[in-house]
Amino acid sequence: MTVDLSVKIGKLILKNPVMPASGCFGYGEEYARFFNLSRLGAIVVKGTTMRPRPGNKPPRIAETPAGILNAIGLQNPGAEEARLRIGQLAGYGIPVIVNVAGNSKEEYLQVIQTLEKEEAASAYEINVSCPNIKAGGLSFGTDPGVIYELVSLLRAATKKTLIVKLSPNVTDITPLARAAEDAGADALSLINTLVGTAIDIQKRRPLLGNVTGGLSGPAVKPVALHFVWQVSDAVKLPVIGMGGISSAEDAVEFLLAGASAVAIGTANFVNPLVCPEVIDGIAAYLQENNFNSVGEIIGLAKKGKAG
Amino acid sequence: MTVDLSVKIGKLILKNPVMPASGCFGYGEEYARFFNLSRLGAIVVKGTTMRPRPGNKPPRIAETPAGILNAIGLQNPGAEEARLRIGQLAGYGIPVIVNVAGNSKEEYLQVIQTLEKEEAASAYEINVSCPNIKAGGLSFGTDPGVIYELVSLLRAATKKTLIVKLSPNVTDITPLARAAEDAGADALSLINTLVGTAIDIQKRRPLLGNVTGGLSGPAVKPVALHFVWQVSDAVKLPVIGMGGISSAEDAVEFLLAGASAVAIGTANFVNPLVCPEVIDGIAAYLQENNFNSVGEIIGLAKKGKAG
Amino acid sequence: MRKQAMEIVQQEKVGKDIYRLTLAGGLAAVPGQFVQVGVSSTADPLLKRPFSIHYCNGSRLVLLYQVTGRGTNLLAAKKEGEILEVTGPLGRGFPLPEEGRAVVVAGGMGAAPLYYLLHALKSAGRDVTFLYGARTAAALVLQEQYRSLVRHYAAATDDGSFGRQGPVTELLQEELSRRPGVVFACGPEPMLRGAAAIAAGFNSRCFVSLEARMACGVGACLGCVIPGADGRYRRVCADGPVFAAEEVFPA
Amino acid sequence: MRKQAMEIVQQEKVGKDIYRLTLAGGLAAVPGQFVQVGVSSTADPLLKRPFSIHYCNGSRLVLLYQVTGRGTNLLAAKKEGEILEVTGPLGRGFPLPEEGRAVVVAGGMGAAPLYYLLHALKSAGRDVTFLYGARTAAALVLQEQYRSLVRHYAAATDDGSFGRQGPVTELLQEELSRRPGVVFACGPEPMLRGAAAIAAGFNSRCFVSLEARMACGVGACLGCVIPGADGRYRRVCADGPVFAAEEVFPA
Ligand SMILES: Cc1cc2nc3c(=O)[nH]c(=O)nc-3n(C[C@H](O)[C@H](O)[C@H](O)COP(=O)(O)OP(=O)(O)OC[C@H]3O[C@@H](n4cnc5c(N)ncnc54)[C@H](O)[C@@H]3O)c2cc1C
Ligand SMILES: Cc1cc2nc3c(=O)[nH]c(=O)nc-3n(C[C@H](O)[C@H](O)[C@H](O)COP(=O)(O)OP(=O)(O)OC[C@H]3O[C@@H](n4cnc5c(N)ncnc54)[C@H](O)[C@@H]3O)c2cc1C
Ligand SMILES: Cc1cc2nc3c(=O)[nH]c(=O)nc-3n(C[C@H](O)[C@H](O)[C@H](O)COP(=O)(O)O)c2cc1C
Ligand SMILES: Cc1cc2nc3c(=O)[nH]c(=O)nc-3n(C[C@H](O)[C@H](O)[C@H](O)COP(=O)(O)O)c2cc1C
Ligand code: FES
Ligand code: FES
Repeated sequence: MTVDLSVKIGKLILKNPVMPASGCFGYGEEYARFFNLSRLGAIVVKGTTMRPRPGNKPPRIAETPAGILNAIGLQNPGAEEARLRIGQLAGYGIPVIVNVAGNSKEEYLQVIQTLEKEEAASAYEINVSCPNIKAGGLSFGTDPGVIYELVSLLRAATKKTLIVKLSPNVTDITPLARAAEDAGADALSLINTLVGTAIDIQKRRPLLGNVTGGLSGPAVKPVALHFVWQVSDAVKLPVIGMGGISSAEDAVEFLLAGASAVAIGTANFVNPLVCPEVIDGIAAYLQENNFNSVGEIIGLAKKGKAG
Repeated sequence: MTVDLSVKIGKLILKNPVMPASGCFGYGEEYARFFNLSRLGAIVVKGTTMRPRPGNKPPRIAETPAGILNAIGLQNPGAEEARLRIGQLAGYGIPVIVNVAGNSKEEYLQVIQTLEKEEAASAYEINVSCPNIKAGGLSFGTDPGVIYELVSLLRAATKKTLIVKLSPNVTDITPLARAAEDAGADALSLINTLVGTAIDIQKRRPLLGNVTGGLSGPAVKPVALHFVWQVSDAVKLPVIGMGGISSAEDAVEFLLAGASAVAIGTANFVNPLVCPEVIDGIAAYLQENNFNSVGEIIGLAKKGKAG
Repeated sequence: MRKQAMEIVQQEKVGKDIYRLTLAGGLAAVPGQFVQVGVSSTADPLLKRPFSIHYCNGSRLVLLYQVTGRGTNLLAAKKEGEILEVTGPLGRGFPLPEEGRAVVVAGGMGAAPLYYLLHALKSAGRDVTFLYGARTAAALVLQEQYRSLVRHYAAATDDGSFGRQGPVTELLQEELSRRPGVVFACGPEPMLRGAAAIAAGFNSRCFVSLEARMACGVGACLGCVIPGADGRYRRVCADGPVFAAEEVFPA
Repeated sequence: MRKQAMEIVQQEKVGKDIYRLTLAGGLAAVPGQFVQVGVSSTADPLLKRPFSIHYCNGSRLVLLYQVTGRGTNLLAAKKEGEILEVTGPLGRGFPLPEEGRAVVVAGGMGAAPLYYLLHALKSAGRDVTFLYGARTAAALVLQEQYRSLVRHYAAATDDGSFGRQGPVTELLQEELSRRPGVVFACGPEPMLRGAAAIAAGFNSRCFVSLEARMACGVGACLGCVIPGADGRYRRVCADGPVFAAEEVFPA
């Protein structure tokens, strides 16, 4: 018996629900040396802005209990160069999702316009939530009105699948999710990193050059699961869940909580084979528990009695 | 050479900056079997409501990577009974801080009125941030206007030290901190737990009876440190920092980030002697680094260059 | 009640996924009490694990445990000479009867604390029956040790691979109909409820040892509660883990 | 480049807090490359630790490491027979010179990758000088092994407890004034900058191996960057760890 792992995210059919998380997989080439990228449900590339960005000053990484803080600051080669690199991924025959960032609505729009003609770019993930850009970025993610305007603008500019990546650093995520839905997004993804910091007690200064960074990894998994549960209740759109996934068991938790697909970030750094291992593990879980398709378990934990 | 560990929080002088976090130390009696409670800078007792509360249905605890989720739901014996238990702590000669919770402003006020005559109750920590009460509790913590009104009301009712415990589950904590300051609070404490959940993939339902719980422990430390850094910049009030402290090194991180005192919650469960160990460890750190008093390192990481 | 660093003296495999762990260091405990054991020196896994005291005296502490998850897997990988952090003894144990017969009923790993109880009952000169149930013969670990401590002994397995086929509570039913006695039981909750109902039918007192997910293990966090028969919550760690059956199971 | 589970064949203490770890399994690497080593099977500590390849061949991988924190403490506690997860080989190593003399300069633990480099230079029949510096004599570990691979050898310590008193870069200054050669250096950053400046003074090429906090180790996360001499960032893990001195140190 084989199980059907495919899921639908907007206009995309993914052959399985597993993709790398943006910023954790470069433009794919590094991990292509470990496994065949065509095994992935999709590939998600680094956050892309219109012009090249150098990123934040180092140190950019600090290890924390069961997690890491990063303050990369969206270092990327800019949309033109990104387009070339994305084109090189066409051969894998899987959807390429481009994470888009910017300091203004116009910049998001320009990035999309630049990539619109690149066939290999199958979908856009609109990053309104990177905690590492000071100007604009953060407020985009926290105001439903701004999200509505931004997504409406981008919706008018593309027929490709539009995914909005939400920030977890908010009091109530549901109005933000609904604003994206109302403006025509095809899917939501969450969570981006939690804002955090760490201090070097010998040098008596922050460990990160940027002072604050974004927390990711297993430590944030319970928070991410809660947001996925909550948002998949609040909207009809499919949700791509992420935050601390390191194993097939973790991925299944997200699917049971209502995610239609999952993304894996930090765990790639620890285990470069984590994505294919999680794909195989989800299939094994479904088989052992007599499910025929991944669709059958999406949101299933909401129907069960708690406790 | 001995170092001066004392700190001032409102009208209280604590002989050292270490206290247990509310809800993690009962009314002290359990840990009194492990060490002499008079060693503590202060003791903070369980969240107290006017009437007894049974709390949430079990299971109430789930272990997560480097953290735990709890959904106790403020089980407590009510203010009258709490008053008796607090009276029994008088003999330790240290300040007793009563964590106060409620479903309405009136309930907070009643709790304080009930405890006002109990001399052993030295201060109130107003919990406007427990993520485990459905009615009211959450919204108290997220609206600056409500915090201002609540704290003003309580300020008029007591001359004892008033500490406001803020929620980390908010988009921007600074207006909330300022509202508490403007309304006459003597100090702020943070962070309470982050909202989270966990799912049993065999039973396909949430691990907690309450579905969601509050995340605490080492996992949240980077998030807590960030809030302490941010809030101690935004207000003049002393900040009691907490979230994931398990060692003297962790406590020093909070002090360097701007906390005037620290509270230890989850770590008591792992190591019942953690509070006295942290007190000794802070003293050792100050000595090794040639500081004369704990006051000298409060906020010191902000002055150093980052990175 | 204290926190100690204890050295592993012996780590023996005594069954499929079942280990007996001997630690150096004294502990003054009554049967039915438990300890919390640190399984990692890092923050993951974070919490100590609760294990019943299988046996202890002035110089050593013995645990009997089954590997069921991450923490017990890490524990089983520890070697002689390594140091574990142990907090205890914790909780309330079995009340030793002043007089009369005792019927001790184990379901699977529920046997762990009952070994120490059988020791105590034997020292007190009580007439004891031990009824040992498990899913299958292989799970009836250390049978000879248990048998050597009691006058009457019987076993049952779900699959009939050893002793009576069927639940161990059937043996209890027969035993009590033959001769009365105070019942002490530890095992899966349905078995405990069954044992309590049978004991009630014979007007026998019955004490059961329960499990719950714990954080502090000392009574401070209110994390491990279960509803009592009166609807009010009890802390398994501090009010238990041993309860009079009527306190926790509605009649 | 792959992820392998490798068994610990030997864990030897070779100095104060310094260990030599031998793992079973082949790795085809060039000198100066590194591996990422899993130090825990749980989520804390989370990241693998980067270590240079001290030596490797078709059947084993040797690391030389110093205990400086949580991860290396856990690593030092591992025993023969235990399995470690290792990713590698990673990064760009030292370019072996087509011809001519080589001067290899080590500062403290910076000696680790240079042992494998000395092997390769010896196989290639190069004339090599090894200059070994450290704070104190005790930190000059494995001196005999290093010495046996080279024609010219000299040591320096900050405290004068062995060899010349002073920074190892003084030895480099003298060596280059005696005979020219390509410089290969690994050690603390100030020493590397010093070595680069001296080499530049003699118009010698100079290659330095750098360190940075890493997450992925493969070039994907952009976490380990350092500013290059042109002000643009380089990834230490993928563009390095070995760089031509002029690429990373402004003249
Ligand atoms: C008072 C008491 C006495 C016990 N005595 C014994 C004994 O003598 N021998 C023995 O083999 N087991 C005993 N248990 C069960 C033992 O605590 C669990 O098997 C163990 O905690 C599982 O840990 P894990 O990390 O391997 O499992 P995981 O499932 O990975 O653990 C995840 C979390 O759930 C908790 N947990 C999982 N199963 C249980 C359980 N059954 N009871 C309580 N918490 C659990 C863990 O402590 C941990 O916090 C006892 C439990 C209690 C409460
Ligand atoms: C390319 C490269 C090669 C190296 N080769 C060797 C070697 O051969 N022998 C050796 O002893 N050491 C080597 N190091 C340094 C070694 O990686 C650190 O000593 C080790 O990571 C410390 O881990 P810890 O958990 O004990 O320290 P902690 O301070 O507890 O580590 C906390 C975090 O900081 C990182 N970190 C701490 N120190 C360093 C450092 N100096 N460089 C990079 N990351 C660090 C850790 O990896 C971890 O993520 C190398 C580093 C790099 C980048
Ligand atoms: C090093 C690093 C870089 C990241 N860069 C981006 C980015 O460019 N755009 C984005 O939307 N998210 C970015 N993220 C967030 C991740 O995509 C993901 O949302 C988050 O890390 C949580 O998942 P994880 O716990 O599996 O890592 C980055 C995360 C890390 C650790
Ligand atoms: C079991 C448990 C119960 C708690 N009960 C309360 C409470 O009653 N009132 C309150 O303000 N905070 C309560 N908290 C939050 C803690 O006081 C503290 O803010 C939080 O756990 C972060 O600190 P820690 O990581 O050191 O545990 C509770 C936390 C836990 C784990
Ligand atoms: S585990 Fe904390 S009260 Fe029982
Ligand atoms: S560590 Fe990830 S790019 Fe170098």
